[in-house]
Amino acid sequence: MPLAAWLILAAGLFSIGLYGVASRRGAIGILLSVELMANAVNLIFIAFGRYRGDHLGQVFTLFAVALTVAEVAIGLALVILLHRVRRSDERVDAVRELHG
Amino acid sequence: MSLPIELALVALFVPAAMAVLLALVPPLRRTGRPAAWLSVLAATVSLGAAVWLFADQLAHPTRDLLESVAWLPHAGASMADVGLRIDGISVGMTLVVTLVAFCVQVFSLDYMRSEPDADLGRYFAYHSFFIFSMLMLVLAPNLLQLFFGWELVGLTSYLLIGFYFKKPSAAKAAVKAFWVTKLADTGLLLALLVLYSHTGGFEWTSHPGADVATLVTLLLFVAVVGKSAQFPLHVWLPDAMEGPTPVSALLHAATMVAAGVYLIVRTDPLFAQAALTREVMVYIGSFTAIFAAVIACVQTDIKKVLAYSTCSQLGYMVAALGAGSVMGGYFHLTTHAFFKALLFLGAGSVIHAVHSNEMSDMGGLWGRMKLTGTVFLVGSISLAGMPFTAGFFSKDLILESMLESGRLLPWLALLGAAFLTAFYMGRVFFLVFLGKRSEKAEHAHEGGWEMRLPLVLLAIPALLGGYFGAHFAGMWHLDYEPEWNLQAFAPSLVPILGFVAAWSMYGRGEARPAPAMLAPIARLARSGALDHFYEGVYRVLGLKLAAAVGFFDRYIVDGLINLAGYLTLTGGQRVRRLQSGNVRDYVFVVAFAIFALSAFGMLR
Amino acid sequence: MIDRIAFGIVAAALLLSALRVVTSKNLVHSVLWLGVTLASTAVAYLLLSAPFIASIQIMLYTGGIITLMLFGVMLTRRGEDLAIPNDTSEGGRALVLSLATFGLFTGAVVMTPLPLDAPSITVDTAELGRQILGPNLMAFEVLSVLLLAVMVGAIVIARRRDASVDHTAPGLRLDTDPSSEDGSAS
Amino acid sequence: MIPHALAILVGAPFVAALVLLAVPQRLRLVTRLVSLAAALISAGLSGWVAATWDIARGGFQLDERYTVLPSLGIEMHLAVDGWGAALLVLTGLIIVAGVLATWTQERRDQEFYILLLVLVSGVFGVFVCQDLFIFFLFYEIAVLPMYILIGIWGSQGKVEPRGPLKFVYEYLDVGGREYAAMKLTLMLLVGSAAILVAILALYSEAGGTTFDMIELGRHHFDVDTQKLYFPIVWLGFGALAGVFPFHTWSPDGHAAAPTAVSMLHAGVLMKLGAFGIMRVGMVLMPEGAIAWAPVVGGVAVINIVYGAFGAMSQKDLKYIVAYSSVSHMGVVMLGAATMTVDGWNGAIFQMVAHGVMTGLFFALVGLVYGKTHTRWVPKMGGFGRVMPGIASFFTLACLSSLALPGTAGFIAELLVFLGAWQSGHPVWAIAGAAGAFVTAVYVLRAVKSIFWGEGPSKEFEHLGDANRVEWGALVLLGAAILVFGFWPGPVLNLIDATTTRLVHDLLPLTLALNP
Amino acid sequence: MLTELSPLLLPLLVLGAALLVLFADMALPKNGGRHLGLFMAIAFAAIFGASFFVDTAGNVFDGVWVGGDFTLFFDRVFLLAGALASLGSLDHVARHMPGRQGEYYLLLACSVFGMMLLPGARDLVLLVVCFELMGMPLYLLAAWSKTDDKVGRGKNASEAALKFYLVGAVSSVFLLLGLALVVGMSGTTSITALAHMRHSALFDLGLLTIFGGMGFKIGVVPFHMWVPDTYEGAPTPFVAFLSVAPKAAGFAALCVVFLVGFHVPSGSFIPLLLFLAATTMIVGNLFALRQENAKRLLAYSGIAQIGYMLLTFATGTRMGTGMLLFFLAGYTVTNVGAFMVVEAMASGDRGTDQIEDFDGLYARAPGLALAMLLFLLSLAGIPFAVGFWAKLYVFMAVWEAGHGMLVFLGAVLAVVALFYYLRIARAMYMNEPKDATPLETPLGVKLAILLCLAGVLGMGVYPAPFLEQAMLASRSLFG
Repeated sequence: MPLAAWLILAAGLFSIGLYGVASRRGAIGILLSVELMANAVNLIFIAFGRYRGDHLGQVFTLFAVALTVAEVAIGLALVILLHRVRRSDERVDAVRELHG
Repeated sequence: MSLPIELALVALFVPAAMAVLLALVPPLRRTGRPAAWLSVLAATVSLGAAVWLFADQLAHPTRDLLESVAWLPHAGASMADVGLRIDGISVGMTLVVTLVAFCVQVFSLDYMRSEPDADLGRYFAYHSFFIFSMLMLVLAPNLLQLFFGWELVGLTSYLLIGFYFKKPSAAKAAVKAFWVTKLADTGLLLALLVLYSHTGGFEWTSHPGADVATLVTLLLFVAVVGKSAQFPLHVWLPDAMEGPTPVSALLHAATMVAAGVYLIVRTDPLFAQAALTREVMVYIGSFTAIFAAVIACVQTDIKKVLAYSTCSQLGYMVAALGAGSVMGGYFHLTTHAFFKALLFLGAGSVIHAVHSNEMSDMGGLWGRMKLTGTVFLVGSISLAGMPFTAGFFSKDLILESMLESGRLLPWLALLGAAFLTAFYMGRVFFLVFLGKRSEKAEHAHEGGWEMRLPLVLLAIPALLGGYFGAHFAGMWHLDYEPEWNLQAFAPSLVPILGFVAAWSMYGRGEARPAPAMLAPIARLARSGALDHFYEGVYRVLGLKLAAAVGFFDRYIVDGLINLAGYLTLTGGQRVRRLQSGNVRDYVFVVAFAIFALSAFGMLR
Repeated sequence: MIDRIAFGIVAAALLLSALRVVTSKNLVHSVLWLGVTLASTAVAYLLLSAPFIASIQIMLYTGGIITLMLFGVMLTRRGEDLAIPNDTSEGGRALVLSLATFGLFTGAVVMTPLPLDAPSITVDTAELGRQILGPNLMAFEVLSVLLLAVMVGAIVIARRRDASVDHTAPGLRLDTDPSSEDGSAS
Repeated sequence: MIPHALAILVGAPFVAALVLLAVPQRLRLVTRLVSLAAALISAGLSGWVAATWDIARGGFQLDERYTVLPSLGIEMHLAVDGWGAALLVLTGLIIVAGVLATWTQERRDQEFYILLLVLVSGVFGVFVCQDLFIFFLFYEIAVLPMYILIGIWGSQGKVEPRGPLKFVYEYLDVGGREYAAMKLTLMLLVGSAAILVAILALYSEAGGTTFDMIELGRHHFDVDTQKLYFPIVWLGFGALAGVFPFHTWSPDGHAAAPTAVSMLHAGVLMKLGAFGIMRVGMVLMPEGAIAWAPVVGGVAVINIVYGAFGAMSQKDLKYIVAYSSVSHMGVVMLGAATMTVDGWNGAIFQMVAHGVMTGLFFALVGLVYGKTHTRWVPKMGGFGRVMPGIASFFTLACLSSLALPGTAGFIAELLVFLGAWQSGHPVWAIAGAAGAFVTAVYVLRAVKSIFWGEGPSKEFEHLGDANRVEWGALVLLGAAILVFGFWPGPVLNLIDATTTRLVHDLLPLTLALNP
Repeated sequence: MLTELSPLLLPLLVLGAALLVLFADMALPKNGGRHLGLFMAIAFAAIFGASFFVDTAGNVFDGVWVGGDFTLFFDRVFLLAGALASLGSLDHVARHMPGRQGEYYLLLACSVFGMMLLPGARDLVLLVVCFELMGMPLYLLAAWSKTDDKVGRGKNASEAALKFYLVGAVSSVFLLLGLALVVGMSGTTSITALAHMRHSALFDLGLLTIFGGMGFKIGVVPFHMWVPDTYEGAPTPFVAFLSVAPKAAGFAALCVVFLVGFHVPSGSFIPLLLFLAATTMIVGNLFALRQENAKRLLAYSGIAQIGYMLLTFATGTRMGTGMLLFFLAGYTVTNVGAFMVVEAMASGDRGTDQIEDFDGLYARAPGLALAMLLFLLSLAGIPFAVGFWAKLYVFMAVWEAGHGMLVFLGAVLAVVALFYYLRIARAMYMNEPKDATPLETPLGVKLAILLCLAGVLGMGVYPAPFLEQAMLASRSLFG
């Protein structure tokens, strides 16, 4: 089973996530897609680690996971704040008072 | 520093000091008559010095002094000095200038009496300044300083013509005079440049070679044509009569306009190397002489007649110099200075009496103004060149030298001019002093002594000046001895004929139309075709072109610069739309940019 | 042979569930599909002989993320039903972007010489622990600070009750206390 | 021997500006006196420098060095050569006259004087600073306050949109005060951007060890470098010197600027540009200069004639004077382009002459505007009756501007034209002389239509002449015109001492490049 | 143990202060928040002062983190920014978020802590964690505003934070991706070791992606689009901090990764960097021309400034890096100052930060107007303000690196920039005030402005020592 296969799989995952990021209108939807991308990245880490037979991949993944969780937490906090301030749905492309 | 130098300095700087004083101390200037008297005093001192200097020069005819100090630094040395050249020529001219100036100032004391004090002060300040600038020119040791004085007299002429600056016509005349002469002076400036870049100096004694000399002298002559009112640049002189009459007498008859001639006399060494220039001078001069004389015959304004006569007489001098007779030119310059100044002052006293320039307003004044009449007659016959008057000697010499130089056509022209001169002077005299009085002339009377004294003073040299020609010649190192043979008197018949003709037409003092043969020329002259031409040039080459340039600069050159700013600003406004405010766009841009970046980075 | 089959299954599961995450019209469904993706990723980790990470993935990550997400969904939901719209737009450019990225990525993978077979040696969990507490100890500590800060901050931001201030507070000098204040600090 | 004379000379106005920051707004007289004092100190020191500058010794004198950035070879190196000395005198005259002429300035006067003084110390700095870098700094200081000075105290104008680029003129408020200020600032700064590039180039070409102009002067730059960077320096400084076609800031700027600012700007600042071209461009890059001389001279001639006609086309008094400045700066550039002793003497002397002359012009225009509140010539006429003093000084300025002998302008133009003819470009001289004639035409036209003829009309009958303080300014400048005109020696000797040496140094090059 | 941690002293002190604030916030009575802010400011200042007396050279955790002049220089910049920000925030925070003052300063301190570790990090794991530690609190602080605000500060803040966050999240995923590829290909996380890695397609892909991920933080075009919106929306004192410290940190990270790690600027994509730098300068200046909001204008001007810095970074030389550091220091004092003036303008509840609100400031608050003028001139790069030297040094470095045209571009754009800086100057000095009521400036803000002013003029009049420090720092980076 060549490493390339895993990488391409991760690439697919990443791209799907990217599609989501670019196409979702809701903040949470975008967050979900970001999660997909992060997941893909972790997969790459692990795959590389496996094929190199070293620990780096897994170590990095652990940190990556933690960072991603923290990021999601912030994201949700902001979504809630936004929802409370604007009393509207969380579609982000509606939030465009600042521009130009 | 020797005596002559000191005398010259006195003659030069006492009036200058007075001018500065009057300029810098407005209260003094505004007192009017006291200021005037101060100025006259300065003129007197200057005259005294000039006389002494002249006498001294007569005592040592061969003396040629040069005293100068460094003026314009160049590479550690001096490229041009300023100083005094004391020789026969300059001394003679100094005397003429100071004498006439003195007379005119004295005359003005009465003539300008009615002026407001402030203006009177201004007037005399100008006069003092004029003496200074004219002597700067006369005593100049090199062309640069001569140019210096040359321009300064131009300035005084401008200021004095524009003395009644509230009168639009006067203002116009002043500006016109300055423009025309300034245009011509460009020639002199260029002459300086050429001379300097070929000889490294401004000396007229240098020998730059025939071609350069021709170029230089031609350029110089352009300036002369302007200053000495030769055809075709004579147009400013008649207008210049807008100035007070004494001014016309001093600047525009006796001295300033003669500066051109003096320049040629002075720079004769250069002209001697340029045959071509002299040829040009002969024809320009003689043509001006006859042309102006013709116009003079049909003028009705007494000052205009005299103005055109001045043009014509200057033509004589230029022609003479062209023919190589420096003596003729210079001699005539001197005599002309006297009788023309006399005539103008006489005319002034008449005008003062009748408050009009129009000869139709005069007439029959003989009874009322005997003295004026007499001196005016003296001036007229001298100008006409009646035998034994000053004018006779000089004019005779000119005609003679022209004949000797074998140029028949110019000679005839000059002869014709001589006839016409006598004719129009006769005309003026008869119209003004004989015939029946106009109502304006009823109350005419002589002016005060200030006006009478100068007339007498000037009448003497105007009558007898000619007899000293030989002395002058000796002093000027020029060869001249009048021969008293019949052939010499032949030309003197011409003016007599002229007077007879004038008598036959105007003897009874009533104004008749000009003789038919002159009519077409007269009409042409009166129509002022040349003036119209110059005005056209000024309109098109001056105003129109300027307007075009102005538009081009404002809306094209500057327009392009503004366009740059415009594009930037509007661009800045337009691009703001790209910042949509939609965060999804931002995210997309970021992601896509990273893709593009990577793709670009990896492909190369 | 077996691992190929396993890879195929896992890959299929991953991609399909991921697709559903980004395409599902119901937000809750998307969240649940994400759960599926994460879970199958854990399987993938097992295939890549990283059991520890796999367990982390299942317990912490999948659990944590899904719970957080559902919280978020609930907190911001409109109406009572669970059918929360999760619509999409600009699909076109999104598709272009993702395909381009995929193409680039795959291109890079293909261009790069990569090992065909995994080495037999694998990293055991103890080694992992040593690594984390060894050279990466500092990073680990920093991470803890980060988590602390984010926790505090997120709570403060998300906290419902907010300070209301009377706008006449002159408090322009350091010694005065600021105006009335409620909502005690975390 | 005054210690730190140059430092004091440069610093005095700046210090005075700082002092003014502390003076309370309402003490108007104190403000003015402080400014005047600073101006007098600097002017006096300038006079002292010019008087004590040893012509026989020549070169750079009164060396003063203050370290700034040794690591980059930047040090404040002050010294004067003949050129500097002459221009110091000019600046001293102008600033004193400027302070006097704005004595009655009411609105926000303190800020006005502060900026004015800062500007002036910048100008002084440029003339005495021998470190290319600090030179540039001073240059900037001299240019920048202009924006606020014009923007706040300037006078408003309007240019009605016409021509092919109408829409641009509708979009921008062309002729407006802020437009003028912004345009001036931006154009000049684009210029200084070019200058900065050139300075950096010279610096690194010379080994990146020193900015000292004297050092750099010793270093011989490679000819291609010179040919590459001379035009940059020329145009960079040229923007300030009003070189065609980058002169268009000048009419608007000068028209909008308040009196003292126009005086300083047209009188001195434009000289900085020409001075920079000669000092940085021609002295440091002689071969480049010689190679480009025909272009520089040609453009200069365009400036002269074009500017003169431009002036003739104007009906706004300030625009007339402003365009005449463009024309006269052309004379300066022409002199510079001749690369001859006379030409350079003439160029520097023209800087002085034109500085005094245009300073007087703007002072007078300011007075007339202050009384009539119009700059529109057709509305004027016959003012000679109500303001004879102003009339006569205006005439004097006009005479100097048409280069009448006896005024400073004549000496300058004569020398420049002599140089032009010697340098083998008689056409330049002829065109220049023609330009002088056109000048005569439009200045006398102006005198005639402003001060002569009938009038003044009802609204202007009550107007009076200049007041006592203003007389001070007028007499100062007028006297300078006449003194320099009748007796140029003292000033010209200073200039000549430096010029001669410089030209002597570049003589071999001239021969080598065009035998 | 402690002795070998001595290089970490300064960051640890900051961390200590942060934790102290955390606990104090719990312990103190409700209204103690303001004192916490004051404490934080003093703490930052004190640590800043301490940085001149401690020796932080040496490395810890066997080379994972390296102290030295480079780290020290940046630490000082961060501490300065932190101190100024805390000082300027005192009033704003107390006014608009009384209930959450402690946390505000805590997060600020944590962010600063992360920044201070960045320049020393020589291990990718540590680097990325520090990077995120710097970044994440900022998302939260951007949203830090009470939600019921008359002029909609709350609305704007939340919007600002959201945009900031979403763009940030995506870029940080890209950053991780890049790291994954790089680490995977190279098999090491040691940055110094990376220097000698063989480049391959995936490796380069990773490297470029990392640049993209970091470019977001410093706001390089086209990763800049969040900047104006966030700056306009977020609380001004925080924006003052946001506009300088993370930028500096971002550059620190770039220097570490790309100068110590892959020798990129000597490698293939200098043209890329130059292109980005030029684009950034142009875009920043062009967009700034017609802005009406002062904060927005400053945001775009900041982007333009980043362009200059990137230009310098692209030289990759020791000199260039030194100049970059100097630029960063100068930019910090200047920009913080400018934003603080805006804060002083907008303090009070009108929240007026449009350009026309500056009308006649010279009359309402002469000192403020003068200060703003100087900051603007410094930003424009006018002599005797630090900005001039900054630009000059940049130009010198870029010239030395042989990009003359870019120097000219930069110089001309600097003039264009002057146009919009002068717009504010014109409003302040040439327009008359709408309401002539004198403006009272909060003491903290006043203090911050004064400090910035001192910095701007001090560095502007006598830049030599600062330049020396910067050069020293860059030397220590290149070793």
